[in-house]
Amino acid sequence: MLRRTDGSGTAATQQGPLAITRGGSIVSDWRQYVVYIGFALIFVIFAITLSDRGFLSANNLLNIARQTAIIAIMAMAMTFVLCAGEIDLSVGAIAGLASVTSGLALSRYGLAPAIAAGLCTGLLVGAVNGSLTAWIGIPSFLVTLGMMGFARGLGMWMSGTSPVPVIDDTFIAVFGSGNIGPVPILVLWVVILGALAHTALRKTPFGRKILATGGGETAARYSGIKTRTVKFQALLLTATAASVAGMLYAGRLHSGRFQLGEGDELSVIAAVVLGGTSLFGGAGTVIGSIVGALLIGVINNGLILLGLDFSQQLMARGVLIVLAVALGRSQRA
Amino acid sequence: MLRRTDGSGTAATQQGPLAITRGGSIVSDWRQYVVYIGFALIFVIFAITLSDRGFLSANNLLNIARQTAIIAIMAMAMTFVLCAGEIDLSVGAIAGLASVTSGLALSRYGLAPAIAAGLCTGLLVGAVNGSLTAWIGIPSFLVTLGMMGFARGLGMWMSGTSPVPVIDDTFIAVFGSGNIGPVPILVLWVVILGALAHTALRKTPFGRKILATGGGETAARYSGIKTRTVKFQALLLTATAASVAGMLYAGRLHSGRFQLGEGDELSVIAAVVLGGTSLFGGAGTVIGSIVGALLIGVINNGLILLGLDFSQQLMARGVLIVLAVALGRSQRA
Amino acid sequence: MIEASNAVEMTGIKKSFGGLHVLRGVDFAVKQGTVHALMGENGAGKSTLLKILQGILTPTEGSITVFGRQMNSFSAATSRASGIGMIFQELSLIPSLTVAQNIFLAREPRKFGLLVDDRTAWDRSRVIMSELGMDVDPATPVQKLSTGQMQMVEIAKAISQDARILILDEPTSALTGVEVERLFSLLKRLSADGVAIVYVSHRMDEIFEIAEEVTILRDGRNVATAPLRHLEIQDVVEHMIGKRVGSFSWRPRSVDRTRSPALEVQSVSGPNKPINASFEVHSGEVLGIAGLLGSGRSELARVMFGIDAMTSGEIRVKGQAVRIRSPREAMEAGIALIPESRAREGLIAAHSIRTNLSLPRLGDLTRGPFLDGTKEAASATGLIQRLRIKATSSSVPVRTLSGGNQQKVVLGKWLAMNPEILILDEPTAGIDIGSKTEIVDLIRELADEGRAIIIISSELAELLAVSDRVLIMSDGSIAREVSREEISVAAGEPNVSADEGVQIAKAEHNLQVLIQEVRLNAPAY
Amino acid sequence: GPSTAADVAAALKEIEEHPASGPHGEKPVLASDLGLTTEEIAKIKSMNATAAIVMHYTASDWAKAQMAGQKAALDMLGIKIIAVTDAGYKAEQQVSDIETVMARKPNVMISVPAEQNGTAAAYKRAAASGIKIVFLDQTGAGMSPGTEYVSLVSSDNRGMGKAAALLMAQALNGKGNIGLIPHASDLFATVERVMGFKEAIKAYPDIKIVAEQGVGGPDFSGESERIASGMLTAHPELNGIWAVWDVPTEGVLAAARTSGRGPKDLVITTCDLGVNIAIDMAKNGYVKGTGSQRPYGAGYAEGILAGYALLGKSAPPYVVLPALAVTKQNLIAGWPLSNGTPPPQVVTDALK
Ligand SMILES: Nc1ncnc2c1ncn2[C@@H]1O[C@H](COP(=O)(O)OP(=O)(O)OP(=O)(O)O)[C@@H](O)[C@H]1O
Ligand SMILES: Nc1ncnc2c1ncn2[C@@H]1O[C@H](COP(=O)(O)OP(=O)(O)OP(=O)(O)O)[C@@H](O)[C@H]1O
Ligand SMILES: [Mg+2]
Ligand SMILES: [Mg+2]
Repeated sequence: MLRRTDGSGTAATQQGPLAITRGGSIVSDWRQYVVYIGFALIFVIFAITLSDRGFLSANNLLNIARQTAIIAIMAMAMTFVLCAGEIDLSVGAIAGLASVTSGLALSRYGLAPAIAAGLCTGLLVGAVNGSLTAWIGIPSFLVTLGMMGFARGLGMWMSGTSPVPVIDDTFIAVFGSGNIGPVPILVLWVVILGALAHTALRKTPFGRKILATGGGETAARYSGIKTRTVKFQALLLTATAASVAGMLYAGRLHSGRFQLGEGDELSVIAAVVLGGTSLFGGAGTVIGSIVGALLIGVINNGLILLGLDFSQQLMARGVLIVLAVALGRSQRA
Repeated sequence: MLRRTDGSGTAATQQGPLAITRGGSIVSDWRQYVVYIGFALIFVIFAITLSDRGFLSANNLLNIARQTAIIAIMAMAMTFVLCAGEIDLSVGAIAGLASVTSGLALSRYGLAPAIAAGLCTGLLVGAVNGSLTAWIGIPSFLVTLGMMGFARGLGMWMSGTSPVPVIDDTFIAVFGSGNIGPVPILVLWVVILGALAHTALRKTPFGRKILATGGGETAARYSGIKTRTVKFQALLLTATAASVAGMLYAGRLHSGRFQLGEGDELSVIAAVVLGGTSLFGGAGTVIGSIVGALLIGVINNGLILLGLDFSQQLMARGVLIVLAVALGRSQRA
Repeated sequence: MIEASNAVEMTGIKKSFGGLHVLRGVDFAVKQGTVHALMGENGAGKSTLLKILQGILTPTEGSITVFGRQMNSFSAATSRASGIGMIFQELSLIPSLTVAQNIFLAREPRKFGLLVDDRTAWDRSRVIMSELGMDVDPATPVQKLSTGQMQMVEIAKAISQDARILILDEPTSALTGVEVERLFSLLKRLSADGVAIVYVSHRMDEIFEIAEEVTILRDGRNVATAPLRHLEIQDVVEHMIGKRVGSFSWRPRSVDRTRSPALEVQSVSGPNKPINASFEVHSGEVLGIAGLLGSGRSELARVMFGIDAMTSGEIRVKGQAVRIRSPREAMEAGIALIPESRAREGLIAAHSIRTNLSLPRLGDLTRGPFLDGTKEAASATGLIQRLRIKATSSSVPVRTLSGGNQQKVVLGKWLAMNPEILILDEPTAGIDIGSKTEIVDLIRELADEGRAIIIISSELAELLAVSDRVLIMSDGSIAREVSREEISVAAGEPNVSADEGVQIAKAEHNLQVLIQEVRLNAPAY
Repeated sequence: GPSTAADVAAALKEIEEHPASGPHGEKPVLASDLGLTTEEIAKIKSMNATAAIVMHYTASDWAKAQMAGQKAALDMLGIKIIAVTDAGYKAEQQVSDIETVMARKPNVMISVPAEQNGTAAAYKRAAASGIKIVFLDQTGAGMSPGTEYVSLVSSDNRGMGKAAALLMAQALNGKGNIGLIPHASDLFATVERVMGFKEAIKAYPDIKIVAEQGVGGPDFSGESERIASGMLTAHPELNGIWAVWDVPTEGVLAAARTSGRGPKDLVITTCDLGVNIAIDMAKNGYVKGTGSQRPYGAGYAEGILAGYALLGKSAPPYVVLPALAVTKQNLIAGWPLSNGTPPPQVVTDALK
């Protein structure tokens, strides 16, 4: 059964300017690169315009990295959830809750129990999110929206609305405030977790199952993939990552507080979508999400260095996010 | 923005052993009724437990209706956008901006210019959202996230962060604060706009095109539907509805302010999704969205009447949203 | 005889996707009132050419004239307006809308000029569908239909447009003889009324039955255009793929039925269908399942594969009762299903050929905890060659493949599993004649290796060519079991001189009669 | 300006004793001057009255201390709290909270308006239905004391800003470059603080405000951390930062710690007294002082004023709680004055 190898051309990319479904299906192609180009362009613009304001100073770049790290860690996990065709709106609230539980455990029982408390918070919440979504079949948008309120309320109730001071030096150093040489530990967290997440999505059967579940749930199930289990795992993953983020917040701000992470869900999803992951599942990259988070971080930093008003910052940020994508796209065409 | 090019109901949540074959279909079946059953159950529970606390008083019921009206109006329009497979995160910010523009125009030029200013705000913003999404092809999530910041910043900048007093009696009466007989005008707005929106989605070629675009973009295009135009129109619609919501806020609060509507995007989308519309497009009902908004309103109202702490309110609200869906589902099975 | 004027003239059409030149200068003309077949192997560019005509794709070069008028702009709407209607190979239905809403999509009947009139749409759908012999409530959402029924709706949608040029791109790949007959009588009536019809199919007998002329595409060019009555099947095939291949052949095989069966299905019922189905399949046997549209063949397969719940009955594999509640469990029991709907059940369209191929057996392609990229690529390349999938590389998304090549990916995905029990539901839908005969051979080879195979096919010739035994389903029940001998005996004359093709054709006719009979004798509920 | 420690102490005392007048020039009456007799208390108790607490926001130490004060006073008067709401700083939410609470027909409503204009109509409706309203920090716009509300209780926010400025100047020895992080909103209370700070800092010609960038929320600590980092990057010459309340200050602290500067190189002052800044202060950290409110006392005064209203006793229209300057030195003594509780152990531990 040999194929003749003459005839039809062989060296071809599948995608031309006229590809059938311009708006639709081509998207996953171009999206992959947009964020890198957009990031590079915005970075260069700021590097030029803000050269006299310390934008390029090592300290400022490390600041950007630090400020972005926690969002980036949640974004990595969110990549899995979005790739699986689900969403998790509760990440910010879980981070707040975990900062409270680990903070309380730290002051009462010490370091190891604090870490255990933080992680268990994430695992428990994630298991609830995952079960309700995967087994009961309630849309994850509603489940995690409900959980967002619940976790926030629980954190508020547990801490009695006060911040929980975090004063253990080891905890503070490991979670968020320490450095190894010149490198902030927060950056190491991103690098290590990022490498793990990237490998998991790209190179393991688990990652394949995530992508397949989001890319075509019916086809995935017909291929023997337990799509519910996959969704459960994805939501468990985000919640756990969010609880790590909560401990990082606690370490960085030296206090646990239920409001920490408020509004993060939107920044995290924005980072992931900027990074080229489809909100509809089936395609995405961890590295893209990290760069997406960095892009948002660079924009925030640059606008502050520019000395803009809050209102001008808001406007400029909106414009730049759209512009980064638009520029990134046009560069590729 | 749509990945789904064929008919596969991939993204839909599945449940029960029958789910696979019926893919997305079963989902839209149960979802259509869940919100009504969930609403009825929650209402009855509150009516019983809160009977001595004025829950059922005519005044309180009208309050719920009034409080829900503005969200409901945005939810109607959002139904179209979600049905078309897109999303609009900027509605809250547009409402805030429109409250400022119409408020400023009212104090300087009078009633008609104020209404014109408010509507034009929505139309302009919507046209920008729509063009960037439909013609440039940037995912609506990012476009409207950017717009959310931009509109908020613009409103802040235009008003210099201060509220804009609204003192025209006609404006106040028509937008939000008046009554006709015992019926608040706000409720009339919902009834009239709701009837229009329901008809538009169910009974007009436009609604059909919306559903087709979200239900299968490629197939819609094969059938001769200009799916980009449809998306443009959908985003124009939400922005315009949001600007009406902004004027209603201004009329109800007797002032325009850029923060008005902050966070509404989530409540609005939650109402629509509760109402049975799929986040992935192709199916949804306007009435469901209105009832979804009412459900959220009833929960908020009941929890306050119960006299709970805010932290307890937060927790209970999260639980009740999920419970309403879970109960609604089990009742149908 | 007066030469009919050309309804469509396409000249010098070129089309490339990126660097891939699919059409390299095609001339194609269709006369009014004729049925014109467009032939070519999988990936030859048929669908591409027709989508250009329908305004969905813009050609890189070339000109198109419709009824003598040059087409300058390309859009689905303009093509529709100039009288072109099309049945798409990948279907153009919106799953969440009802049958009637789909049929009249974007041209709904109006009420008061403003509102859509669903009532009228419903009535008119009902008429069109009963004309096609289809008994489905037009208010049913399309996502609830079986693949074959969807194809019928797609046909109804195109026909209801009263097009003067009607394009049918593989309209019948999931339809059985009866529906095809109905469609053909309709097409004949339309062409008699002067409608120009372009017909694409890989079922050769259909082409010879319906078409008057044929154009054959190969390597991006039209290599032949001729009236069909001058041609034999073998000539057409040779033009298409460059060599003569045999059509379906019928070689008797012997099956050892003394050992215990590989699969026993005992009084199995599903949520709706099947009803009380019992049968068994032995190792080395190929069991065919025939039946009319909606008779429950696919649902039987779904129950066996753990997708639909089994409401009663028992399934035994190698004598052991097995619980199958999910595809995973079915796979663990050694069962594989090649599903009917490639778009929905078989493939993840946006993912590459390679990832699609490895999806059911990720566990076999790992080294340690990681996927073994080399092993995966080698396996994909092997399958692409073995099934002759036409693609530039294994990393292109499957949605860029032609319909037939997509179907081959679905096949490859499951063949690589090497399951003990293989269920194939319409496995060759859309696959060209050359590959189809090879796939039939392949299935028989698998049986020879000792696998138990169940095949569901609406193309009876294929079903007969491959099966040792045939079950006939009707309304969810297994109404009859026939062996090949019975069918050929029923054919009347023992096969002495007739060649295999003729034999198959006869048997096909007999089977057709049996299916009809079973349907008529079915008890009324 | 005052430069020696003694001068500063005198100036702070002056601020404490002479709080600024109310938003409409009302004469400030000190909360400590309010009082009810035993008979009056008994009479109120016999009324079995109810109260609703309608807050702009409940989730802060400040709100918690204030609500504790309210509860203490209301309990003492036998007034039952039947509803508590939190508008999340949103005027539209607060309007519906007011409407909802009205269904329970409370006798008194104690409220912090999230915003003045938007909520006024709703408050007026509540007042018209006979509910006695006690405001904190600001009133509904255009409402008149005595008829539409009982009284406005407020901290001397301007004084707090002034105190923070004096403490800043003292720590900087009257010389340096500073950055301000105000609230990017026109909330009366926070605007007053900035005005007070600027007013007092003007007396020091060698102190220059080189940067000012508002924080908008909702993530006040994260955002102010970014702003402070940016200020420290763009203005390496910065010696001090003032932030508008304790939560943004926590972000400033995080930025200071990562900037590589020690507490000697950077002075932080703020307003309000939260646990975390108290700990930093106690440990000789960056925070050199704060111009605190007395939220517990404010809450208690509101409760008492609710009693005034039920009795029909005439209440002063503007009741003020003076600013409280807190530094490491008076931390232990100052904490209960502000929060109504003994200082938490983490703070006392940190002082050791
Ligand atoms: N959007 C696309 N992007 C890239 N290549 C494409 C695209 N659409 C089609 N092709 C390529 O064009 C060639 C012709 O495809 P086409 O669908 O026209 O074949 P066909 O003759 O209809 O085949 P079949 O009989 O299998 O349906 C194929 O090689 C296919 O891979
Ligand atoms: N995905 C589905 N969801 C709901 N009902 C379905 C689905 N697929 C099929 N059915 C129903 O089951 C009946 C039998 O369909 P099935 O696919 O088993 O028939 P079939 O004999 O294979 O016919 P076909 O040739 O149309 O595939 C159909 O009448 C249809 O209404
Ligand atoms: Mg084709
Ligand atoms: Mg079938």
